[in-house]
Amino acid sequence: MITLRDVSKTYHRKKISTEALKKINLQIEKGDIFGVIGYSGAGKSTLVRLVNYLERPTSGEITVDGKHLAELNPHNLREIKKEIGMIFQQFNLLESKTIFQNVAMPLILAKTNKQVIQERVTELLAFVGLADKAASYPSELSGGQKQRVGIARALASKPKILLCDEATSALDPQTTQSILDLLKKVNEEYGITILLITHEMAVIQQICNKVAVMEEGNIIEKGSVVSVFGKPKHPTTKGFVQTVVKNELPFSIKTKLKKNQQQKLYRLDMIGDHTMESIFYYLFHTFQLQVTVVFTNMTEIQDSVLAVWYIQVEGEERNKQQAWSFLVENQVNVEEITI
Amino acid sequence: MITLRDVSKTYHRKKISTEALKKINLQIEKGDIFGVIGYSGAGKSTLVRLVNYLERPTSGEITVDGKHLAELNPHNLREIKKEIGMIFQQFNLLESKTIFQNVAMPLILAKTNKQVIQERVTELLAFVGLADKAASYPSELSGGQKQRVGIARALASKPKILLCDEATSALDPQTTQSILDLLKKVNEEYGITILLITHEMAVIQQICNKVAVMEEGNIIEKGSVVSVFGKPKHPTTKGFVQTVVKNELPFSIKTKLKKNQQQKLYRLDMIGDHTMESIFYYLFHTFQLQVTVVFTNMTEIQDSVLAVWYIQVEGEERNKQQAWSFLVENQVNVEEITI
Amino acid sequence: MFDTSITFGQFIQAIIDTLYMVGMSLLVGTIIGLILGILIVVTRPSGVVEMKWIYGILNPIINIVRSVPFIILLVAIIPFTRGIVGTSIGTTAAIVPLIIFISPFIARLVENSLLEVNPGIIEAAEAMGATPFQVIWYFVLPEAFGSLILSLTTATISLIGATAMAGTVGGGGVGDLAIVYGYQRFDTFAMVSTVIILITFVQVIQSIGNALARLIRRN
Amino acid sequence: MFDTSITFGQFIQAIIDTLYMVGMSLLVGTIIGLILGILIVVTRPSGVVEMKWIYGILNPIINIVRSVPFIILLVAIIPFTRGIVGTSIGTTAAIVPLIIFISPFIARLVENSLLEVNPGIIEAAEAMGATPFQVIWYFVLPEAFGSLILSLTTATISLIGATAMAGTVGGGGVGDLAIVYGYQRFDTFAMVSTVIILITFVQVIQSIGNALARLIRRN
Amino acid sequence: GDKEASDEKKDIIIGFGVGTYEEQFRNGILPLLEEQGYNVEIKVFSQNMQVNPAMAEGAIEASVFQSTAYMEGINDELGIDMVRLNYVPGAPQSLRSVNHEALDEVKDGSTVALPNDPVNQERAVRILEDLGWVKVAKDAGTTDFNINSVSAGDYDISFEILDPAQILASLEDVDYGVVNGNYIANSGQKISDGLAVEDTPMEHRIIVSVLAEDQDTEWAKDLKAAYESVAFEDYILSEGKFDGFILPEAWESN
Ligand SMILES: Nc1ncnc2c1ncn2[C@@H]1O[C@H](COP(=O)(O)OP(=O)(O)OP(=O)(O)O)[C@@H](O)[C@H]1O
Ligand SMILES: Nc1ncnc2c1ncn2[C@@H]1O[C@H](COP(=O)(O)OP(=O)(O)OP(=O)(O)O)[C@@H](O)[C@H]1O
Ligand SMILES: [Mg+2]
Ligand SMILES: [Mg+2]
Repeated sequence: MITLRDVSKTYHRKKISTEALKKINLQIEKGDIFGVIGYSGAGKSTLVRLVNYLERPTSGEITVDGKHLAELNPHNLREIKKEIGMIFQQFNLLESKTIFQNVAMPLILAKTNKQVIQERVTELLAFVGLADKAASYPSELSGGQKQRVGIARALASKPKILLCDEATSALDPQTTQSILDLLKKVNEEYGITILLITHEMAVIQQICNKVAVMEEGNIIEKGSVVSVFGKPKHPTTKGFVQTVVKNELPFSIKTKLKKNQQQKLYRLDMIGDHTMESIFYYLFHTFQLQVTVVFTNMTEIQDSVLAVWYIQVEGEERNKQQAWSFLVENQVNVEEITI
Repeated sequence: MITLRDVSKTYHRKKISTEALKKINLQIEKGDIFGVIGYSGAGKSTLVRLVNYLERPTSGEITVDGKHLAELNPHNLREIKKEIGMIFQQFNLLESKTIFQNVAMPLILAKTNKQVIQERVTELLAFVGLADKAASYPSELSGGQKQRVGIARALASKPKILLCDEATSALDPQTTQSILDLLKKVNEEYGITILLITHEMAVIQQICNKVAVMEEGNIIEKGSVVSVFGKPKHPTTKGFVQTVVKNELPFSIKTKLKKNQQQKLYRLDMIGDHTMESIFYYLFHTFQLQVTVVFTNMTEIQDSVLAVWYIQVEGEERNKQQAWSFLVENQVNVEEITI
Repeated sequence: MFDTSITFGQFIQAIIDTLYMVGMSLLVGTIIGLILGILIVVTRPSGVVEMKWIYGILNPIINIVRSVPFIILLVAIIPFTRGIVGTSIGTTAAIVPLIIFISPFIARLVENSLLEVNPGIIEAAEAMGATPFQVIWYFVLPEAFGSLILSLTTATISLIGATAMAGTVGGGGVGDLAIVYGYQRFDTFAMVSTVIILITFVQVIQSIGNALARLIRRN
Repeated sequence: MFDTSITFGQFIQAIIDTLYMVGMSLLVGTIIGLILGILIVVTRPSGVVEMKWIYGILNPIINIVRSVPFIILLVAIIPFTRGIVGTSIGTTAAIVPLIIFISPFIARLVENSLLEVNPGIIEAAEAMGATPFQVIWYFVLPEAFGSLILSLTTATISLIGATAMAGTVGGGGVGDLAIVYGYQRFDTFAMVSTVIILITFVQVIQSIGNALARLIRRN
Repeated sequence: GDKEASDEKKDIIIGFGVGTYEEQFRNGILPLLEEQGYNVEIKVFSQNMQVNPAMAEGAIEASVFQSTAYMEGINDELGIDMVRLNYVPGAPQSLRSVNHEALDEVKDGSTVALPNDPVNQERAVRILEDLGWVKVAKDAGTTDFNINSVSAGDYDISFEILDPAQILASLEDVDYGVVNGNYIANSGQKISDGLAVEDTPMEHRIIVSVLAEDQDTEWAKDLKAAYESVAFEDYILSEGKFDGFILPEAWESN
């Protein structure tokens, strides 16, 4: 649906030049909910702005729906843009129009019949919880309310592609959840492709099937969400993954353990159904080990669960070895940890 | 330091009136890092805007540093405002000035010596990771970079009170972390009082000592962070707490359990050091029970750890009863769960 | 004081003439000025539809017309005026030079107002696939409306000033009465009363403009 | 074509006179216009220092001065002009009415430019405890600078138009040359050449204004 | 002015309105005065209205633009005492048309363009009065002459009141128009080609005016002498554009 080939973007002003994107390659398939995450200033917004050609790439090639954007005439470019909804990081609402009119704008541009506009906008405003604000102006809304207007506006014309630049950054978790559910719903029902920029790993965890991690204008890691979350390779990615998969020992526990460092500490990682099984039963009964759970965490990602256990074990060395082999056979990763 | 007594704020336009705040009472002590959380549109921004009198309350009384704001003349009001730094939700940067000049603004207003300005601003920009953007203009920055400029600007004049309206909403977790560390540092070193508005419970978890939860213009719950996170009373608060303390069964696990509903499910809640002990050892050995851990989570909050366990238990009924009593004696809350 | 040679009928006629000249030239001038202003904003380098040659032609033309003192303009375009309204003298004939005078002026004020519109709004419009016309019509003009109204108010008042010169070609009007009677014939009553009428005009127009603009800016 | 009665010396003198009149009256007029414009923006209802009586006085005064046709203004303020510059005729004397003409005009343009500044910026200033003067000086004026420059450009060009009337009081200048020779004596060469000089002036001023504004808006 | 000082005066400022008088002066008089050591500054006012106030405040010493009648009206109006020094070659007004060949094509409803300033307007109306086309009220003034004091004579004429400089350019749009002589001169046409030429009464002839107190100063006498000199007469007669001008009677003694 969207392909970027060797796309670079450099901003110039006087002698200062900023390389916002460096030879980016990306492939987004129809129906994907593709997440892009990265530090502030990594180039995420620049990336989406290139996809609907609000900004022209310095070099490289962008294809949307099989069409090379650079080769389109203005008219065809506009036709493509009509199929792409965009939620802006800074909202970009019309201050002079009511909330209703703001959301109706894409429909008005498409010369939709008044009746249909009325229905569609009312439905969307109800969806984003702003039915009572229809007659208000943007300056009378809270930050999060403005963002929701932006979301409703982007969805108004039932686009084929939705670009979300930090679409939920100003929203509380509950509202975020309802918006993400809505996005997931339109994705499933209408097959909308979504390119979703965010700095919140939780958002990606909840609705994306694929993810790319950006750093300083490069894509440093990409793949399916389960694989990236389960086995992050790059340190930056690990950092992001940890914000939702809290699989590191908390600071307070570490301090306590440091004081009392006799016992060895093991970390057990497992994905999916294993967590359901009573593996500890085996450790106790079959291998006669006394296990102390120091810290544990389970995180649900895309219908499977990642689990991590930090344990201390007392028992015979031979039994421990047998236990570890048993665990490894059962796809549990065992690692000795030094603090 | 800051007291709000029966403060209400109603916005009027034509026939529409919006009650943004309804008889709010709040007390913020010197040195507090006071978090305010709530849904989008709950009235959080309105609340901070009242504290530095950008907006006048419809009724009620606001005291800052012992002074009734309503009774101050414009000159004294300005003097108070100089002691209050504010980070705006919409940044409000001067488009016509460079980043350096933006951050320097409060110092220029205070007629600070040029040399001092140069040093202080350079230091702050380095702190927020924007040293290389000093000569750029706001329109050349990414969303998160703008927000960091706003943060640096608010800190420039070393205020006594800092009002942060969603100060990290556009930032990635790592940058957020570094900003929060900075806030905690100024709080500890200079005793700055911080009123922090956020919709991210994680932010409150990390640096606040007190928290208030708002809903539709009311404060529905307030208290120390540990107590509110440990025992949230109001459903809304519970919702927020759950966003960081992931103590509910994930959806995918629930579905699996539903298919196979023979066994009873128990939820064990504990705070603090208990998690360090090997309570499972007792369940296995002393009470001869076979335990399957269905889901578990531990969360660090303000130097203690909250833990929750969802377990299924096989064994003799009599042993179970004994085990439960043993657990309750040890401050572990046991509850049978139906899905 | 009340020793004047102007008749009541002359007063009424002058008011009607002024309203007619201002009304017509404002109407046409606003249309032309808006179009020109929009064109130079839109076609400028980095505008919505960058077209250097249009900008390169319009920009100096506007300057050239603005450079010519009104009285010279009046004379210079006599053949043109005659071609359009059939005569070079009288109230209707005065409207032609007034339009040519006010249009580029309005164009400059419009330019300034439109350039102040938040670029983010234009981006939003472009992202929706709006045509350049739609960008202007649905996004830029509404956002600039408050400022445009004040600009038009300013232009209207300058226009009233310019109608005073309309007497040169027999256009009549209150300003001409002020010049011909008050100024040239030292008729103090005529001078004061015509100026009061002009002040009333201006005050009313400014109040309407301010009220509209305030309504739109809602502040 | 080159059959003219204007001497080269007259041309040079006229250019000097125009530069002098425009320069001086622009300088003083900009200062007064800025102050007036700032005052009516700041003191208006819901302004930074709401003071209804100042607004209530200044707003109509600006309108009244703007209502008076320039030629009437010239005569009406003769005693005032004489009080200030010692004479009511000549180039220097022409500057006084030019200032009175252009100041309220600039005030209106300034008003419009300042009202377009994002209210969030003013809020940020107030939150820093800025005094009203600081709010204007450090926040509002810099933010409105691009627009102010274009407004001043527009005003300067209107001013050049007005200097053409300066001949009325023996002010001289290029515009007056155009009227006295071109208009009154049908001296086509004088007319064309003076208008070309005026166009050059206007084009230069507009280019400078545009370049400055573009630099400031950076777009 | 201080009489003693002005006797010695060599620097003088002379004000002109728009018209040919400044040109006459620059080419015909100025050289003569400069020979005598005078340093003369020429000040041109695009609005005749402003010349006398300038004289009143002492900004100019002499003026060449007005008629005796107008000067006397202004003396009352401004409370000053100006006098006539001498007559200058003046251009009479003429009734002209491009749409009609002759005067007798006039009929009820014919339009006639008149100058908008009071002095020229009165002179123009007098031409029509002489032709019998209109009647003028007895009490019609000079400096405040008003079109309301004109009523229908043989014909019911409708007037177009225009800026004097406009009338020549607008002849196409009216039946007839009264044009000031200087505009005819400057346009290269002949005054005598007019359908009717004003027989300018003495009170409407253009004069050099000075303040009464300056009348007997040396510079005033020299100025008057220059205007009445043979050299100036020769210059005027040699220039085709002054054809049809009414010449000063003083020249008859040259
Ligand atoms: N118009 C511009 N001129 C110059 N530099 C720019 C411009 N726009 C963006 N940049 C720079 O390009 C880099 C990438 O910016 P971008 O907005 O894509 O970041 P981002 O990943 O969206 O960050 P955030 O999460 O903070 O929104 C930043 O360093 C930014 O300063
Ligand atoms: N100027 C105004 N006029 C009318 N209503 C307003 C105005 N400002 C805010 N409101 C309303 O008051 C309520 C509270 O707004 P506020 O900005 O305080 O919310 P918030 O808690 O900060 O929300 P968010 O998290 O989305 O920023 C909202 O319903 C909003 O629409
Ligand atoms: Mg961004
Ligand atoms: Mg808010």
